[in-house]
Amino acid sequence: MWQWFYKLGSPRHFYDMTTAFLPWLYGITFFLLIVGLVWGLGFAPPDYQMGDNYRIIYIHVPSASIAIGGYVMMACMAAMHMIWKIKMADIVAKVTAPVGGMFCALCLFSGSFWGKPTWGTYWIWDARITSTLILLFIYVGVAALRSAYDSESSGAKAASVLTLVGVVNLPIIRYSVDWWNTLHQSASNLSLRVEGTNPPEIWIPAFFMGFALFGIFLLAVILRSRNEILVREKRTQWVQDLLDRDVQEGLQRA
Amino acid sequence: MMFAATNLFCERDERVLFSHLDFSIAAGEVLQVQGANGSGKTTLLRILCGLNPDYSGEISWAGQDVQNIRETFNRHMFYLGHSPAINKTLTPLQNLRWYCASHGFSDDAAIFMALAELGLVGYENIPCYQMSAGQQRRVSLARLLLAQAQLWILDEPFTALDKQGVTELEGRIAAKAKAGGAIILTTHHALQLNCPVRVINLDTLIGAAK
Amino acid sequence: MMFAATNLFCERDERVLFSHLDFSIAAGEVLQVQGANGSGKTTLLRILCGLNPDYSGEISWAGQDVQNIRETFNRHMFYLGHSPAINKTLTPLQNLRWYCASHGFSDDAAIFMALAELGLVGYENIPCYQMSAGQQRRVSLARLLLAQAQLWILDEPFTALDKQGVTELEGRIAAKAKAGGAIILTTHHALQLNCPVRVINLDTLIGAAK
Amino acid sequence: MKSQRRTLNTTACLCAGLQRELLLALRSPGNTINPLMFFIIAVSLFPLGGGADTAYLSSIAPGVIWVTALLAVMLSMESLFRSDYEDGSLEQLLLSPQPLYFQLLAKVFGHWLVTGLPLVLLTPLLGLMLSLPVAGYMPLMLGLLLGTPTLNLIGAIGMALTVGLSRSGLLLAVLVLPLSIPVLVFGAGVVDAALNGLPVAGLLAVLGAILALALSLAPLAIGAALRISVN
Amino acid sequence: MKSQRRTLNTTACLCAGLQRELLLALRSPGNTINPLMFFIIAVSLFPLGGGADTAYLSSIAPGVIWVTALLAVMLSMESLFRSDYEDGSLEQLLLSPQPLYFQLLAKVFGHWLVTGLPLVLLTPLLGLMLSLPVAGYMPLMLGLLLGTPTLNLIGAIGMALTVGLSRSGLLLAVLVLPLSIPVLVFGAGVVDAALNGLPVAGLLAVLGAILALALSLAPLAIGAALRISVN
Ligand code: HEM
Ligand SMILES: Nc1ncnc2c1ncn2[C@@H]1O[C@H](COP(=O)(O)OP(=O)(O)OP(=O)(O)O)[C@@H](O)[C@H]1O
Ligand SMILES: Nc1ncnc2c1ncn2[C@@H]1O[C@H](COP(=O)(O)OP(=O)(O)OP(=O)(O)O)[C@@H](O)[C@H]1O
Ligand SMILES: [Mg+2]
Ligand SMILES: [Mg+2]
Repeated sequence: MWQWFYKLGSPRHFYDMTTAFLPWLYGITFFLLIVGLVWGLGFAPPDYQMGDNYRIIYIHVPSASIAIGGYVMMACMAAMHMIWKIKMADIVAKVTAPVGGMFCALCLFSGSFWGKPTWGTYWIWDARITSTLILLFIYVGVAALRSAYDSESSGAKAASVLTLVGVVNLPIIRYSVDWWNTLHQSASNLSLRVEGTNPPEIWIPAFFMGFALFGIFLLAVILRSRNEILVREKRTQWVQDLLDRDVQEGLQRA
Repeated sequence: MMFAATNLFCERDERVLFSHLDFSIAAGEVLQVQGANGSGKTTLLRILCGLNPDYSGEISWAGQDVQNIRETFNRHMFYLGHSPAINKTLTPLQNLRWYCASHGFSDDAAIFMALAELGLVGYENIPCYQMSAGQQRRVSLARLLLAQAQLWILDEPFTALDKQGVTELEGRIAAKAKAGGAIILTTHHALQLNCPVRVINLDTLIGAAK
Repeated sequence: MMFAATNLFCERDERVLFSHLDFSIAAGEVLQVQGANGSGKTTLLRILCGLNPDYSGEISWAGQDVQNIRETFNRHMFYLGHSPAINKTLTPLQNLRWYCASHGFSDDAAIFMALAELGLVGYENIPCYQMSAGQQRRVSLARLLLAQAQLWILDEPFTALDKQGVTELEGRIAAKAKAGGAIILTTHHALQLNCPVRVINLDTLIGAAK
Repeated sequence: MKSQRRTLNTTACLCAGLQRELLLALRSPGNTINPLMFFIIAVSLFPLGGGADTAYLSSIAPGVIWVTALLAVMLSMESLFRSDYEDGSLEQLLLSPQPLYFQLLAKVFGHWLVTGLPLVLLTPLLGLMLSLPVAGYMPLMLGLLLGTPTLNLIGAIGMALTVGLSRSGLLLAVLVLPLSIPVLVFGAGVVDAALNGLPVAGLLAVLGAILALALSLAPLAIGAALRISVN
Repeated sequence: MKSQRRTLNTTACLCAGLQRELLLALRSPGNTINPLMFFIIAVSLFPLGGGADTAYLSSIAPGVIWVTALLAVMLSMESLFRSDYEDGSLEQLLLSPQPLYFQLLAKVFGHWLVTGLPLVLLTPLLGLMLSLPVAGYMPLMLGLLLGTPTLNLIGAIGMALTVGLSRSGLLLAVLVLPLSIPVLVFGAGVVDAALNGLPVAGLLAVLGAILALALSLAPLAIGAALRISVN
């Protein structure tokens, strides 16, 4: 177990392991996505209150969870980078910032496009919505801070510090609905938590879509990490060998 | 042997500044780091004093890795960089008082004496921005007399000083070495110390590394 | 006679820096302003080039008071101060392009040649803060080669340069003088020009004034 | 490579100055985005602090947007002369043979292009967030379009006066903020007038006149202030 | 004169650091007075911009005062490490043998004393301008008293992260404002609760808890950030 973690911490082993793992991830994600989309959009019945609008939930809720979960992951990576100076952790943290930010933006967009038919407005200063916006700002801030430094290592450390400081926002998003009188959620009686009130035809495809989006998130993070590994380790022997091999294969195919 | 660096390596922007750099300096020694502009002298000195963590290799003080004994090491080390570390809106007296306090002591009499020795009598209470480049440098150098550090790390300490100032500082460095201190310094001017000076030349080192 | 100062007087904070200062400098001459730290060299040079208006006396260029011909004078004068006038986030190329444009011309080839002559080949397009103190100074000095000024006013131009840099700059100054330029400079290092140097010592002047 | 010196006319020189400002902004792309981010975030604070009631928000919208715009502009001014002063470029600017008036104008205009203009273009989004009534958008943007360059010029005077020494920093507050109040009052007034169905042309004309005044006089003041500061 | 070296304990060293902050504020009053002026002027702009109707003003008062206080604090942070970074004092601070944690705490506390505290003391005046109901004064001031030090600490983290960046400009705002929103929400909440006759002790306790958290963790983050910045 520890051995495995240790290996994952080395860029080279991470690269090798994900090479084996990637095709599976592609396959599963694709499968879930197709099933979720076809079922959710084609077969699930319209909601008695919101008609077909509710289908946005298939994007909205997973992207919200991923935006938050992605931040948690980024923060863990930042902590690992700060404490144990694990290079791989920093690589993952670096590539997570823009990906997580994208999902956060996706949540905001899907939410506000949902808000128009349900609440009658695109934007409302509701606690959860606001704190999601703040999360987006923090994602942007972390990425911007890193890129503002020229030295890779300084940027990495600075971004780690900011990521850890930004963790305080997470409980706010989670509990904001309790602290604040809020429009979000209360306007809709459709909630995943109370599965009993909704027919399984609605929430099962939601699970499929949830895992599919999570798969996409993982794919994005892993692919970008691999890219980053190659850039950072470009002068090591194994990357050179890898590139040589790719070139050879390309030549043979041509 | 009090201060040693083993197998130091540093690169900046994919250019190796130095590698396999080993040296040690003991009480009473003066070590001059030489090299052309951009050869990495400042970078080396900042690594040694702990301001730059982007290196590999080991730096030890009294046999212990400096990273583990940061505060002790800071107590025994004095660093003078390219920038004077003098707040220009404050007076020399105020600047030096803060310096002393941040090293855990207070001694106004010593501050006045140090300023006097550097030829700044009458300037104790005027804000530093009203001083010439050389005078500001002298305020910065006054800390040398206040610090009770064993190891001095000086990056181009002679900048902006007039001839007399240079001679006096050279005297101070030699005296420090004789009194059992250790000094690592860089300078582009021809040092004239009446004590032995060891030299590390980063240019030739790079040649070897490349 | 091209540039002259008559009966210059300046005091700062009730302390007279110089008074009754007269000198003139003609094509082909080098004038070194000497003095201890704080004697007023920088102040004098800034007065001469027009950055400091707190003086009395007269400064004339080609027989005319400089205050009346500011723009013409600026066109013929080059000033290098304590600070490098180099924006650290820009690259040397961008810095020098702006300098050229603000002097009414554009000439990329000359900029590349100037940078090459100062040993900065390969550094044309990296931001200046990534350079060492001496390299930044060299970017600043590259303007000397671009400016087509007759009068150079240089305040401690040798700061931060390594030995080779100092020798080269001395050569450039001597060449300028031989080519009919006029140079006023200050430095604390022992000048070695192979052309005659006139000296004004502000310390002895002050002695006289006091 | 042979040196080929090409003489530039004044316009070309000004363009070079402008180009330098834009380059400086480009060198750290955050600098163009950050004032906007600040603008957005600061505006978003008001609903958080005061309550999210739509009627309340649309009542404070014009004032809030104008105040934050002023603040964003003033904060962005901080960088206008600071680095030039510290590295000595300012001295070289003052010693350059090109007319200082136009060089300073180019500098401030370049600064406005990268900070002020995007801010104006971003305003509709913030109007949306603060539930600004539809009738308010055009007047708000026109007002900001005429007002932000003035704020830039006024801020530049303040910066020029204070860049030399922190001891004179008092001037920035005493001089700049009161000077920019007329712009703010007229700017917010334009939106209020529009929301109440009153004509806005007159108020906009006043903003334009203030801008014209600032354009013609501020560079002189900035130049004089800079000469004092570098001394 | 004979040298009499007196060893200082940690507290005395911290006092010296505090004293230096106060001295700096005294030497360059602009740094401390600008934020206050901004506070006053921005707040007094709302009657100008939105209309002087008392009911309207008192309804926006808590939010406006808190938001402008937050912005003023952030504005004041700009000067916290800037000059120390530029003249190299920051390097000396990091190399000093005294515990960095406490030195930074002293520095931020000193900064709060000269910028945050006057701001709190100034608040009643602004409450008066905005016709804040009498019941709101105490909760507003108590909230600010507990909230501004937190804002200072958060701002110091942002400043420490960006001080080494050339022309960092407003990156600070982007980093720091999102983090300070909880303080704002609770702070404005305290006043709202008081005006509605609800108990405020719980909300104040939350502000106090946030402050305690910031006091214990922020100096660590600031120190780590500064070490990155001087490199
Ligand atoms: C821009 C607007 C919106 C934003 C930023 C937003 C954000 C969020 C966030 C952060 C979550 C929490 C996910 C989690 O805790 O794991 C969430 C969940 C949810 N949102 Fe939204 N939302 C928005 C608009 C809407 C709208 C208009 C509706 C429906 C009318 C809606 C319905 C839901 C539902 C049903 C959940 C799942 C709740 C749960 O599982 O507890 N949201 N949204
Ligand atoms: N901004 C200022 N305000 C008031 N007095 C000043 C100011 N700058 C310098 N002085 C005073 O003017 C005198 C001359 O300063 P100046 O900078 O001209 O000296 P310098 O000869 O160039 O010295 P150095 O060799 O140290 O560069 C000094 O005594 C200094 O105290
Ligand atoms: N902040 C930085 N980022 C990236 N590279 C840098 C940075 N600072 C310096 N360098 C590079 O590191 C090299 C060494 O710089 P350093 O300042 O150590 O030189 P130095 O020997 O002190 O030169 P000098 O005699 O000019 O002071 C230079 O080639 C420079 O280009
Ligand atoms: Mg150096
Ligand atoms: Mg001088």
